[in-house]
Formats: sequence, structure tokens, C-alpha cells
Amino acid sequence: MSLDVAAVRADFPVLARRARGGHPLVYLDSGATAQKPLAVLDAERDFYLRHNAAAHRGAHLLSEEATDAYEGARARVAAFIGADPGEIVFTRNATEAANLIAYSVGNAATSGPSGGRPAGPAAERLAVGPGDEILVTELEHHANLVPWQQLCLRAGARLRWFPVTAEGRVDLSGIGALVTERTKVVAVTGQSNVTGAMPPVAAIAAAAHAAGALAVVDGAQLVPHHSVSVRETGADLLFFSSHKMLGPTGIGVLWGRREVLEALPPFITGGSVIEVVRMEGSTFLPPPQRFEAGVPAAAQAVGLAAACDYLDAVGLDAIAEHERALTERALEALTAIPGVRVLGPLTTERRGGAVSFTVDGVHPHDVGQVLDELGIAVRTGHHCAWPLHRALGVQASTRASFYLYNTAEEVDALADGIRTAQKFFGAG
Amino acid sequence: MSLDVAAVRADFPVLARRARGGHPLVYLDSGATAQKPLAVLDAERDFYLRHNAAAHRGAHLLSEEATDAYEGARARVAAFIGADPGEIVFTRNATEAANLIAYSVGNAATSGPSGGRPAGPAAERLAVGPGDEILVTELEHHANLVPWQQLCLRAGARLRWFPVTAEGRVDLSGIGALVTERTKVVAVTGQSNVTGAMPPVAAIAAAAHAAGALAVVDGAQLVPHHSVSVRETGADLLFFSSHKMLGPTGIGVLWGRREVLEALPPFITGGSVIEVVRMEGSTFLPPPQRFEAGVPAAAQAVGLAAACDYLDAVGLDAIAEHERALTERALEALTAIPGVRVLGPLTTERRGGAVSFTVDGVHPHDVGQVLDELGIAVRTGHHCAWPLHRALGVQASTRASFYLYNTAEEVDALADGIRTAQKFFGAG
Amino acid sequence: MELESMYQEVILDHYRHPHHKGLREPFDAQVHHVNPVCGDEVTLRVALKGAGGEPAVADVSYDALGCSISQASVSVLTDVLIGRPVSEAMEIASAFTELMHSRGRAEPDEDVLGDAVAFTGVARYPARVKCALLGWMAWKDATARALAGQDREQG
Amino acid sequence: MELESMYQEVILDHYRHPHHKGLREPFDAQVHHVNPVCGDEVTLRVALKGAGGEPAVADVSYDALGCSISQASVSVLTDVLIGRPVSEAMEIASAFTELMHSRGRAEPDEDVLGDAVAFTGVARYPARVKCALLGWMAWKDATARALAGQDREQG
Ligand SMILES: Cc1ncc(COP(=O)(O)O)c(C=O)c1O
Ligand SMILES: Cc1ncc(COP(=O)(O)O)c(C=O)c1O
Repeated sequence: MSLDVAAVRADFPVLARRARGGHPLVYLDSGATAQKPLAVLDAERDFYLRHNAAAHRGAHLLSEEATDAYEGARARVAAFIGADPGEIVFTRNATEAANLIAYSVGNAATSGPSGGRPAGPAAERLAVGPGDEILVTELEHHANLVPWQQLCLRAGARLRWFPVTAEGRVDLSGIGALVTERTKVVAVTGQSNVTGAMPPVAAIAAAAHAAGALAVVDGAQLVPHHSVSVRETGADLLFFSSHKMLGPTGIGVLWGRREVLEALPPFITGGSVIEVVRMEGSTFLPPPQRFEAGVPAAAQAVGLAAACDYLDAVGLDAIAEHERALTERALEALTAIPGVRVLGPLTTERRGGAVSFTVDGVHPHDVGQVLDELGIAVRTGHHCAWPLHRALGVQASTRASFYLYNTAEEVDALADGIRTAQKFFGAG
Repeated sequence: MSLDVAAVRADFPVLARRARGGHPLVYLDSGATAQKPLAVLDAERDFYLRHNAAAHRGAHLLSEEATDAYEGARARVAAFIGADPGEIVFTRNATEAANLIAYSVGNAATSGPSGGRPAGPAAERLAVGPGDEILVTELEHHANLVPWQQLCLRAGARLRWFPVTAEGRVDLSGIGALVTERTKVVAVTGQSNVTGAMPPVAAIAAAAHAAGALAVVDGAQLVPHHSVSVRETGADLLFFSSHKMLGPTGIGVLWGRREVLEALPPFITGGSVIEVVRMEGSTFLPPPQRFEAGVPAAAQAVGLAAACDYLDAVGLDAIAEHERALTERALEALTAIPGVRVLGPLTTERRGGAVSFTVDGVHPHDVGQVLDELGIAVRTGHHCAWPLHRALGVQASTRASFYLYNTAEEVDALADGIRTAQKFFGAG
Repeated sequence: MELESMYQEVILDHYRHPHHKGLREPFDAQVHHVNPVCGDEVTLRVALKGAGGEPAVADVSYDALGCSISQASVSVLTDVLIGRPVSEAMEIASAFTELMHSRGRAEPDEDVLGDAVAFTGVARYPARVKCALLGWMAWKDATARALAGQDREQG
Repeated sequence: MELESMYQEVILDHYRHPHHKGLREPFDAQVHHVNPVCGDEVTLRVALKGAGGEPAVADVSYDALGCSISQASVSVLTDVLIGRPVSEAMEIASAFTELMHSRGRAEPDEDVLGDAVAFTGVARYPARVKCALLGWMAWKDATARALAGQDREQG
């Protein structure tokens, strides 16, 4: 299986634009957000121009069409990750999905899944309270860390974590001591947005389950780049963002095993999530409706479905292989430059296409500035993974991240740009 | 000031489509969601095609442009409601904004605004706990009711409410007894989505302030239809949805007075909201960043800004007067039909353009079905205001709601359609 | 107008003159179902009888508030299901559910569904499918409870 | 390349050879500021002296981790502000802040800003403005605290 990059690039008009100094744009920041193919923009616009109405909020023709489009998008996303449509909850983004879980397990202490008071062993198993523990890793993006810290603050629970190895992988050696009967949730990234490391989520999920804990996977960097079958991850809950997988901003996805979603109380409430509302109290619908309050982001869901179509048409395996080759080239090129330190694994084994690095004597901001001046868009800073940077002994880094539209020449341009930065700042 | 409806309609291609039975579409469901002018769709698409990047997450040209576009949208929305840009928080929709407030005042019991432990009189004034009271009205949309019920469940607080009058307005006669020193929040709609009633929010806010409570206004039906200057509402916090004011789905707005936003702890956490993150705990940025976790919905913000431009170009006062005239015509036409009962005030005084009604002997679903068959899109059911319907002694209703693109002929078509429904079901 | 194809004469007849309406004794289970969109509700009771080991539907009684479709549908249900062995009634209920989810593209079997075929046109209107199914869902729920003898504990 | 217009020789000089670096005694207030995007940080101390009633900037000392812009900027700050009356220093800081928010469209006044005019080109890169302002914000904060005598309570 192989990928026709030139054909792909033709679908992304922004890639043809010029960046600073008239240089062709070299977009190596898909880890932050991906560019959008025309098919996605067309799908969204077509929805607005022909079927726009409030999905699930009317009985007229347009609202029927909007509901069909929205639910069709749910089914499409479900198929994309090997799930049932009823297991797909549309959120605002990956971050909101993580918060949904963290708040919901906190709410389970005072609310049953359908409203009213919590009851039964399922509720007890979920609810997080004083003495309970949440387990994360030191590699996490802030989106899969801070919500858990805040949950612990609210619930009087304790946050623990797997440390990171010098290679930028999760250090699982202490797993026996870390996963205990006090552990309520184990939340781990499917792929680090800094080191590219892909932790063995199935093994971690199995350990979580053996202790009776929920296994949560941050799929924000995993789902856009690999063919993912959620059941094979072993996770109970997995989330990701549309905008990192060619889809629109403003929408994300939470997948959950049916029994788990059914046991979780609501998070954001309002219209569309309710069964019966009285001033004295309300009851709630089954999932996924229970978790989708308010008029839904139907146009964005339709755009995300079109992104799934696009990715499947190119082929996730072809995309993964294309990225692997680019990553390999980048690892080789960058490690060959004296003074450059790559922050993740140096081979492409169980490793995705985020390549973060430091340059001796040149601050990441300054590296990024020189690259930007050459038209090369990378990310600089801690990439919302500050504890990971601290653990690796660096304050910040520069990150190049690849996607289906990137080319080998762009990787070479990156390496050349780094050398230019070194020269400019008299380093290396 | 007057409004050229034909010119306006030309900007909304969907209005030219045919509905069921080949009838021209008569869209009277803008209370659920508004249609979008081309200018909004073009603005969003242009953003994706030329400037797409993660706003606030990079130092390269595209991300600078995306940040400018996003922050420019914030300033535009602020100007639209007479606020400062720093007082505008982008949310997912109005519903999420209401939840943000409800969760944040709950979180204030365990978290200070910038993280850490809560401290000081400002935190105490905000925090909702056992014995405290939240005051709403019986007219509220579920979005401004259920989140408060859930807060009360979590915090051990008590929900109280202003009842509704037979005319579908808020009954303020008991205000002296309802607003007490136990009241922490008074949350009231700016305009009912069912009866169109516009409660005297400034007076209610003043009563709330006199008791030391926060005044929250649900502006979802207010902001799209009237020239609103947030300071004049007297509110501390006011929220609305983009999709009801010609903008994209997937984005909403929370406005808050600076001091109030500054005192509120974060709700959804993750990237972009933080100052410093350590595994042991995090601190948070000032508003609005504190409340915008994750990669923002930049394209949708840009679309919303374009919707503000569009509305201002037509003129909010002209729009309000246009809707007033349509509402007056509808009230006259509907009350003239025997067997039709309008659920709100019968004059246009302090009343917006939502006209809900029942038809003796014909269930709202059946009224809606006949209208749909005639190409007329209305909403049927309880419109996410179930307690209000119960209070008015009806199970459900049919609602027509107007916007700048509706015409007098469409109002007449509605009245004719109701008569057709009566005839078909042998009623009236 | 297409209205006639949706609102078949049979439906309007049942709506105006519902069959078997009212809550009756004895019953083995009672349920209350609501359509969360419009607040339509039905309280429905099922009485079973054991005829030679095979349980059968002895009676279905109900009280309902709602639109023509939901009212007519539960009325037709009583006509079609009362007297049938439970297994057969369950099959009919499944066939009806399937028909309603067919988007109007299915060929309903009148031998199985009887008057319930009149709802074929409703299936073209997804927002109304819930109305048509309200009583049937309640019946399935009540019957399952009756079979499980749950009613005894719940009173 | 445009790089030279951003990274003026003055900036690179200060970056490579920072002035007044290191934390010194005595001081009236110390603050620690962080750039949340990249983790750049500065610890900055201010010592004031009362010259004929008008307080003046006696010393600014600092320790900083960060990019060329943030490092050079705080170094230039010490050159420009040390020795000035506080009121004048505040005006310079305001002028610098304004310059940095000008998007590179402002005409900086070299008489007021001295070497700090070298940062004019940085103002064209909004993402770097925070870098250039890090030290200046810290200085304003520390000076305000010193003036308020807050340092005494906070130790
Ligand atoms: C009065 C009122 N408040 C709140 C909402 C909720 O808005 P959204 O569904 O966009 O969150 C609506 C509309 O649904 C409304 O009419
Ligand atoms: C690993 C990881 N998790 C979570 C997120 C959060 O995604 P979003 O900002 O779209 O909510 C990101 C990206 O920002 C990420 O890279």
C-alpha cells in the first residue's frame, strides 16, 4: 500500500500558499492541528446550505435531514474506530471529553446515571471519593492530566503516576505497586504528542481491569494516524479531536463501552439529555444522548464524517507507513546534526510521527523563529506536556510532526533549517 | 429604520429550497437554530483555506494568523454586546456556558480562581455549598435549569424558583421572600423561548446584588434579536449561542464582568488554561484563557464574528422592529382562529418573536405535521421548557419563531396552515 | 397532500375512538413511558394467562396522552395483540418495530400486523416513529416484567 | 532573510553577554514570572533608593532561563532603567510595552527607550512579544511591590 502525496496535497489548498519571505509553506505542525481537505469543507458547507436545522429538535423536513446527517456522522465515526454508533459521544474537543469522564466519575458520588441518587455496586465502582486513586503517566498532555488533578482536589482523591524513561517512554516497572485496589481510573495516552512513544495500552488496560479500575486512553494523537479498533485497545473509554484528523475545529469524540457509558452519570446538562424535567429534579436519557446537551454541532459532525471518509479512502495503513518513513528520515537527519538531541525513541518502533528536539545553545523559540522565517511551521515550547519536559531535563523543545501530506523534501528542509539556526546563533 | 427582506433572503440560499410536497420552505424555527448567510460560510471557509492552525499554540506564521483571527473574533463579539474582549469566553454553546458557571461556583468550594485552595471573602461569596440557595424561574429553558438542579445535588444546596403567570411571564410578586441572604445565584432568561416574555432582568439583577448573589442571564434568545449592551442588563454573567444568531454551530459565548470572571475557578481544564503545570498540581491563567481549554474553535469564532458583522450591517434595531411587526401580525392572526390558544403575552410589549400555541382537539405533533406538509417548519413539543408547559397546563405546544428573513406572507401561511390542520382533524 | 398517506383512515378512526382504553384490573404489570421530546405519555397494564403452559396476552389496558399517532398506535396494539400467545405477540411487536424503522421502504405483512400496517406511511417521518412506538415499547416492557414476575415485588 | 531585522546585533550581544545578570543584595522586592507557553522564567529583584523624596531604581538583578529575546530584553532593561527615578522608569516601561503591542507599526523614540528600540522588529511577531515583555512585566510587578512595601511582609 502506498500513498500518492502529490495527489493528496492537491486536496489541501492551504499547502500551496507561501509563508514568510515568500517561501513555500512547510507545515510540520499537524500534531497541533491538521489541515483540511476540500472534501471536509464542502461537506460542512453543503450541510449549512441545504439541511441546516436543529438536530433532534424538531419534526419538520429540515430538522429530519439535519438529524439524519448528524446521526449518520455518528455512525460514520463509529465505523472508523470499530465501535457501535451508540457508543459515540460528540464533545467539544478531546479536552472536554477528558473532563467529561473526570467530572462524571466525581458526580457518581451524588448522582445515579439516569439521575436521582446513586445506587448499586456499579455506581460504587465508578464513584471517586476520598482515599481513591487516579493513575496517569508523566508523559501526558495537560488535557489528560490537569482534569484528573482537579478531580482529585474536588473529591479528596490522590493522583499517582508512572514516571517517564530517559527515552521518553512510560516506565511501567512500578506497575505492581501503582495499580492497587484504591485505583479507580488509569488514564494513559495512546501516543505521546512530544516523544511519539506509544505505550502498551492494552497491557495497562488489563492491569487496570484486574484491579477493578476504569481504563481511559487519550487517543488524540493515536486515532488520526493509525487504524484503531477501540476494542483492541482494551480501553473502557477513549477520546480524540476532530481537528487533528482533518476534520473541523469545535468537535471531539468520546468513545465508551456501552456498559461503562450506561453507568456514568451526566456531566453537562440542559436540553436533549433529559427524559423528564420537573422543577424538583430531572431524569436522563441513555447514552449517547445523556452526554450531548444543547443543540449539537451538526455541521462539524458532518465535516468530521467527511474526514473519516477521506482518511479511509487514502488508507490508514498507508498513512501510518508514510509517516513512519518520514519519521525515520527525520530521526536519521536530526541525530546526525551535532548538538541536536531528540527527546523520544530513536527508532520508529512503537513510535508515532512527533519528533521533538533541542539544539544546544539555541533556545527552541529561536529555532522555531529561524524555521518560520524559512516557511517551516513547527511548534515550540512544552507542547502542553510540561511535566514530561521537566522529567527529561529540558525546559522546552521544538517539535516537528508529520501527516499524510508531508514529504521527504520537507523533512530535509527541516534539517537544513536547523543547521541554519545553528549558524545564525553561532552554535553547533 | 427598515429592513429589505428580499435582499436579506438572497443571502440565505437555503430559504430558496423547496420543502415537502414541493412547497416553498417557510422557516419558522429560528428559535431552535437560525439559518446562515453566505458571508458567514465564506468567512469560515476562508479561515480554513488560508489561515488554519492551532490558535495560541505556536509561533509560526499560520498560527499567528489563526490567533489573530480568533482574538479578532473575540473583540468583534465583545463589541457586539458592548463588552471588553477580556470578558468574552468562547464555549461550546449556551448550554455549556450555563454549566461552566454552575460547576465553577461549585468548584469554588475546593479551588481558588488560579488554582490551589480557595481563600478570601470573594471565594466565600461565590462558593455554593450546603444551605445555599439558587434561584431560577419556572420559564427557564432546560439549559438554565437542569445545570442548577445538578449543582444543588452535588453541593447540597436548594433550588427555588419564581413561578410563571397565566400570561407566561415571570411572577415576581414573591421576590422579597425568594431572594435572601442564602441566595448565591439568581439565574433568569432574558427572553423565554416559549412565551417570548422578556423578564425585567435589570430589576432582578439589582435584587440579586442587594442580597450579595450573582445575577446570571440566559441570553440565548435575547442577543440574536435585540441590541444588547451587557452592562445595561445589570447581569454579572450572560451567555448565548452562535447558531441562533446566524453563526456556526459548535460555539457559544459566556460574557462575565471582569471581577466576576477573575474570581471564578476553572471548569474545564487541560491545555491553554494553565500557568504552571507540575504533576503535584497546576495554576491557572487569568480569564478568558482560564476558561478555554484545548485547541479553540477558531473557525467557528471567525464565523460568529462574520455573523455579528452581518447583523450589525442590517441593524439590530431594524431586526427587532421587523420581528415585532411579524409577531404582532402572528398574534392577531392566531388569536382570531377559534380554538387556538397562544401561550404567551398577547401584545408585543416586552415580548420577543416566539409564538407558541395550542389548537383544541389537535395535538401539537399533528399541527406540526400538517404545517410541515405545507412546507412550514415549526417546532412541536415542550421546546426544552417542560416545567413551563406544565405550569401553563399544557402538555406540549407548537411554536413559530421569527427572524430577520421572515415575511408577513409567511405569517399568513402559518395561520392558513393551522386552519388546514383543524379541518383535517375535524376540529375547530 | 401527502397527509392522507400518513394519516390513514384507520389511524384517524382509532385516534377518535380508541379501543380498550382505560386502566383495568386484574393486571400482572404496569409501566409508565414518556416521549421526552413532547411529553406524550402512556400508562399501560398487561394481564397474562397461562393457556396450557404457553402464556398468552389476556388483556392490555392503558391510559394515554398524546398525538394521533401515539394514541392510535396503542389502540391498534390492543386489537392486534390481545388474545395472542406471548411469543406470537412478541414477534408481531418486533415486526412492527422493524417496519417503523424501515423509513417506509419495507413491505409490511398484513397477515402478521393486521391494522398496524396502516402505520407504514408514518415510518417515512423519523420524528414520528417514536410516537408510533411509544405504546409498543411500553407493552414490551410491561410484558417482560410480567413474565419475570417483577410486578409482585414492585406492587 | 528577515532574521537580521528581528535579531538586531544589539539583541544578540545582550543575549550572549547579558548585563547585570545574577541575583544581588540588597533588594526591596523579588518576583518570579513564567511564560506559560514555553516555560521561560525570570526571577527578578528590585532595589529602590529614595533620592530627595523621589524613589529611584537603585538596582535590578535577575536570573533568567529563556530564549534570546527574553534574555536580551531583561538585560537591556537593566541598562535602561537602573539609576532612573521610578516615575521615569515606569514611563519607559509603558513606552516599551506599547511598542511591543504595535505590531511593528510604531515609531519608537530612541531618546526614551535607548537600546530597547532594537526590539521594534520583534513586535511584528505576536508570539514573541510575550518573550520580550517577560522581564519588563516582572520589573513592573516587583517595583509595585517594593513601593507598596509588600516585600517586608512576604520576606
Ligand atoms: C432560552 C434558551 N436558553 C438556552 C438554550 C440552549 O442553547 P444551546 O442548545 O445552543 O446550548 C436555548 C436553545 O436551545 C434557549 O432557547
Ligand atoms: C495527546 C493529546 N491529548 C489531548 C490533546 C487535546 O486536544 P484538544 O486541544 O483538541 O482538546 C492533544 C492536543 O492538543 C494531544 O496532543
